[in-house]
Amino acid sequence: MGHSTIVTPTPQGGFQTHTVAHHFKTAEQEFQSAKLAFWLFLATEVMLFGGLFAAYIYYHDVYPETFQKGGALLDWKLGALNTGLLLTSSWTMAMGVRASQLSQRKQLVWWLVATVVCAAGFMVVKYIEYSTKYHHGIFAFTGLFSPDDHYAPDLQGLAYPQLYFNLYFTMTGIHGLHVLIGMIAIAWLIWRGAQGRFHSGWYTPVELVGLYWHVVDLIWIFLFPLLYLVP
Amino acid sequence: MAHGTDTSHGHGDTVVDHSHHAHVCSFQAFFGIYVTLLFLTFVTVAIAEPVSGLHLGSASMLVAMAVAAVKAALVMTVFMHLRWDTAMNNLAFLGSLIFLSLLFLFTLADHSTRQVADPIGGTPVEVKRFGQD
Amino acid sequence: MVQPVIAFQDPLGQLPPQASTFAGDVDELFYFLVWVSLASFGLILALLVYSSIAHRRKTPDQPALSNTTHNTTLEVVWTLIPTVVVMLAFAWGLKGNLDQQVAPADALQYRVEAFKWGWNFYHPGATTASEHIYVPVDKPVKFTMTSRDVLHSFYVPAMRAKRDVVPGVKQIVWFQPTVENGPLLDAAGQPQTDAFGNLIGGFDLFCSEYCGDGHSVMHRKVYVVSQEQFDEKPWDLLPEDPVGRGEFYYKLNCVACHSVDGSRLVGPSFLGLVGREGRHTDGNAYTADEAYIRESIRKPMAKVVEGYAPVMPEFTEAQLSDEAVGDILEWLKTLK
Amino acid sequence: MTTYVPDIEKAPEAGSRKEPSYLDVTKGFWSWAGTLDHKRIGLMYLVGVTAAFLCGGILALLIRLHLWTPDGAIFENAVYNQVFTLHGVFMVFIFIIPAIPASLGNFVLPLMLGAPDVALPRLNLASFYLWLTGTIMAIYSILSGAVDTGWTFYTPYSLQTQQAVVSMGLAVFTLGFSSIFTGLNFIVTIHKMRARGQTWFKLPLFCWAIYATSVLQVLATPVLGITVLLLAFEHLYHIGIFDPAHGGDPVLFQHFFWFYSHPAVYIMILPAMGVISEVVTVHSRKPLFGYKLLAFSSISIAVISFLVWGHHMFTSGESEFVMLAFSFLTMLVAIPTAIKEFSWVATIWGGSVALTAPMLYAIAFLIIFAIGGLTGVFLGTLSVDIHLHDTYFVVAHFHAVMMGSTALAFFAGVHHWWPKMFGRMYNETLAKISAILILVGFNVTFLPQFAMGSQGMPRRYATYIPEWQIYHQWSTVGAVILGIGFALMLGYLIHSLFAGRKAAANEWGGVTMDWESPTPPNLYNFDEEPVVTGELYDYGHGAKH
Repeated sequence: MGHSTIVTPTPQGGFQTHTVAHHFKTAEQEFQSAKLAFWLFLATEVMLFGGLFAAYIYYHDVYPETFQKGGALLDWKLGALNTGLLLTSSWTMAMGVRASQLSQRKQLVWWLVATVVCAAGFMVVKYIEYSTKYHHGIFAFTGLFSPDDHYAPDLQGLAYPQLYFNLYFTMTGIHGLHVLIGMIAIAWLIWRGAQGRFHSGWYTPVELVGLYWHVVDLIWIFLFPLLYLVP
Repeated sequence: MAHGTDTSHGHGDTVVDHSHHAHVCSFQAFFGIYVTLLFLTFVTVAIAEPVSGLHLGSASMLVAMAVAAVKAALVMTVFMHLRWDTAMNNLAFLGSLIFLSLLFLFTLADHSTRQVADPIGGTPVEVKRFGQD
Repeated sequence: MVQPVIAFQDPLGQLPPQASTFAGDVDELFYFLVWVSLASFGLILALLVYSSIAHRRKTPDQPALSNTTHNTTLEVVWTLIPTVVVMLAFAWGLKGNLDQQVAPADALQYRVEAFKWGWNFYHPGATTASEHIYVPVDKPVKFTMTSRDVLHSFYVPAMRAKRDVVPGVKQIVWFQPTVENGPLLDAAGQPQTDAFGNLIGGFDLFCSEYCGDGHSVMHRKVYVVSQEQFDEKPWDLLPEDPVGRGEFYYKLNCVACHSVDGSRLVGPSFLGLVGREGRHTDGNAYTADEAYIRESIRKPMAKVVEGYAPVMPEFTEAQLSDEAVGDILEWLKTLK
Repeated sequence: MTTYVPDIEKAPEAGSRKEPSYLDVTKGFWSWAGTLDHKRIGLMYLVGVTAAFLCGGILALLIRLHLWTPDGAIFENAVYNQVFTLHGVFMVFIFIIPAIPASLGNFVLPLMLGAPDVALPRLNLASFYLWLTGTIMAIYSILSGAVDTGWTFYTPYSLQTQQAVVSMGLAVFTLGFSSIFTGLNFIVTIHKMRARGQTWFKLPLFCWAIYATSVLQVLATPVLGITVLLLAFEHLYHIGIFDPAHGGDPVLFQHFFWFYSHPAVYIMILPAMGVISEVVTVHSRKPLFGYKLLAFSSISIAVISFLVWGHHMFTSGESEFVMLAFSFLTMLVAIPTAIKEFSWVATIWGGSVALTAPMLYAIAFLIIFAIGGLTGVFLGTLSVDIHLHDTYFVVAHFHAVMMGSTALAFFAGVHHWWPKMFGRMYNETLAKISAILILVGFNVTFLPQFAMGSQGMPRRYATYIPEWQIYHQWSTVGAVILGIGFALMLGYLIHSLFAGRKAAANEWGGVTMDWESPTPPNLYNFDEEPVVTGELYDYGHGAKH
């Protein structure tokens, strides 16, 4: 069973054909299987970040003052800039998927390049924020405040100020790791897309990476008000 | 069992058809959603206490989360095509949110309903302050 | 001795003695569940054994006797009966638990501090800790518990009382003892021990939340005594002489990890400790003089004896005063 | 589906196969190490989890021997703590969670669906290698200082201990993702790879059980992942989320941990229930009683299992209100569980009951599962649980459910599908002896533990008071009997691979699609693409559901 393969018709010149895996009968079955699997994977991502969000909300409840003052020390303008960057990248990604559905090779590549540029911008802003924290003596994870700490007066008398910053670094750090992984995946899409690998007959990787990228965006949509605008 | 150019129907749930009719959104639709998202981000920032000085109190968290939920819903339904996707794919993703809400519900319910312990002959100590004796 | 009121007779003798007001209710519910379980287990076992013998396959091509694939009545019945039973257990258990949770306002207040690996029990009005707990019979007693390090759990089986001791928060457990069970003292007023070296009399108190190497030796006693005996403050046993006091502090704080007979426990034995020479894990030699022993109590992680794990907790001034450490030193000198 | 009249005396004729079996189609190390075939991956898992079971079992025997005397016969306390921790980690994370889904599930599920493979064969292999990596990391943790926290890693003890908590945490993280990918793969397979005509209510119950399990694996395991990750961060950098010394709440750790680890209990037991359903129907030659109720009870157990984790924390200081809710919801799980037990007994009743080795294992399962289920009600009952919590009663209860039920169901399944896997049969007499030894050994081991527990013997004790010695000694005797039973099983199973008689094409006369494939199956399973037309579990009577 399944030794034969099905070749999708190339929509127009300059595209590569796709061979359906041996155990599937149709390209549609293959596409839908991959997509359902990926949705389930995204569900696990939601649960994984959900644990962090639960911890955040829990301690926000326990130490409201710490979280308010801690949040005030972040630069909400940079956070808003990053939100804008990620939303833009989400839009360009959606347009990229659209281009692959319509077999528009050049448009696909350009939309994806725009996405990576926005993502890189996001990482640069993140770097600026992290290094500012570092120079102000708030280091990731050590929970230490350096003696000449600029922030120390603001945090005096607060219960466990390092808890807020450790949660901030953990959440944005794991999110940033996802952004990096997404950038690598999109770079791969650009490389293969330029070769004409994706077209209306087969664009599964574009679709899946697109979904992943939107989830990265979704998580940030919640992280931004929680961390930067802590009410 | 070679099936060659088999076009047999009836594989599990799959809509068996060679050319799948994926939904393709228009440029206008995507752009409209994008602009709406940016606008909602502006709303989130504008009503936040550190920026506007508005005092919404305990409601501010709820409002911020509600706006974020609307943004998330827009991304999911349109950018992620869930609006046009199969019921199972919708369930797979939304199901995770339901189960996640259980984690939130019970841990927060535990926290907010815990008894306050009173130490011997002293003022009541809030259980909430861990390690602060 | 006051004859206790036994609310519920333990028919199989499978539970510890009933020594608190809510023990009877817990036991009655326990046995309700035992009987229900035995009945349903017996039914399942009988059906299984009967059908696998009576309906066994005798020829290879024998078809099944029956072809029934469902029976709505039967299925409804075996859904409803367990539902009723478990709901009953839930409601009964909840009612019993409310008693266990809510201490009466007039309860005697004790303070408990758990640590790796021991307990400090502070009786009402006492300033020093004691090794065992003394409670008056028929009076509610309430324990406010804290932990110095990790999770522990305060468990007195005879009282059906258990509560985790969580570092950082105060936990409450209470009970009202109904049965007198004081220490059995010999002529010299010392507690008697049985052939295994265990104290006679009193109810067992265990740590039931895993806390490391000494978890199983956090075993203490709850002595239930009459009001007259209680008024004599039997817990206030701090001896007059420094050596006696030293031994008292040892039993309170060190006994879980340090033997006095030369045997190896979690830490080195105290037998012949004063003046002992040896090596630390970093290879440096040491001589156990007075200053060294004081340092080992205050900052145990600074120097760890070769062959032992670095697990000893610090004892601060508040937990063990300088005078107490002096008493321990005096007592150590007697161990040769 | 054709009605099969089994004739186990008649072996399939030589040369009747159209294609070589999956075992013969390619040879050599790399044909296994790099295989994408679900059956070979299933067998690799089978070997792996059995080895893990062996390690965990030897540790269990050491624990029991140590407890022969009140002062502990073998180890220092510190070593004892490491031994029981490793026993727990091996048995829970490395053996029992992947045991049935990843080995039997991998082998049988696509066959039952009439599919040539699982939907995502590469992910399947990746999942196996993640499991292997996680196992190697766990072994590395043992060699680099071992762990003495118990398999639950409760904070703050796990943060203060000097030992290899970080590498063990990362091992658990990796094993978790192996489990997630297996579950994800099976959900997709059941949705997208079913044979023509196989509607949801023509799915064998094993598939339903695996489906319910997979939902739990996908949704619950990520929370464990983030929990152990945070634990590792906490251990390395003191971020304070679970450490009261830095403002954290140890009870929050317990919430997170049990949010996964209670559903994990059902990740273990649900597939076992699926195996028992199949074994019971085939060896009673009778359709399963109450098929739909059984299928729905699997799903409802899966859903409710997310709502009960707090019953592990009744003494931890969680609020009375939450305890009430968790106790109530815990009671609800008992109902579908009881339905299952009764349905299996009703299936056997009036059947044509063959007391074969798999059936004996299944009957042993039914007996011990009844014990495990009934004692679970004690622990869900609030006031009684306060007394029994963290005692040997709990130890005995979960061993009845995990070891006496899940492991026995796993072995029932292994015996049931062994002829399909290898085309050979083991010595049935020895197999029956070993089933009886295990049933007896289990009860001798754990009934005294129920007794001890109700008397108040706390768990995880390296030493104990002498009153309980006689119970501990009985328990140790039982453990030795169990050990003999398992050693015997290992012996005759390995022997059968080389010298067992050739199995019949349909050794037990099963009527689900897994028995329609050649024995052993082809590389892509079937000679002809199966099409489902008849009723499920139709043993020739025209079964109706």
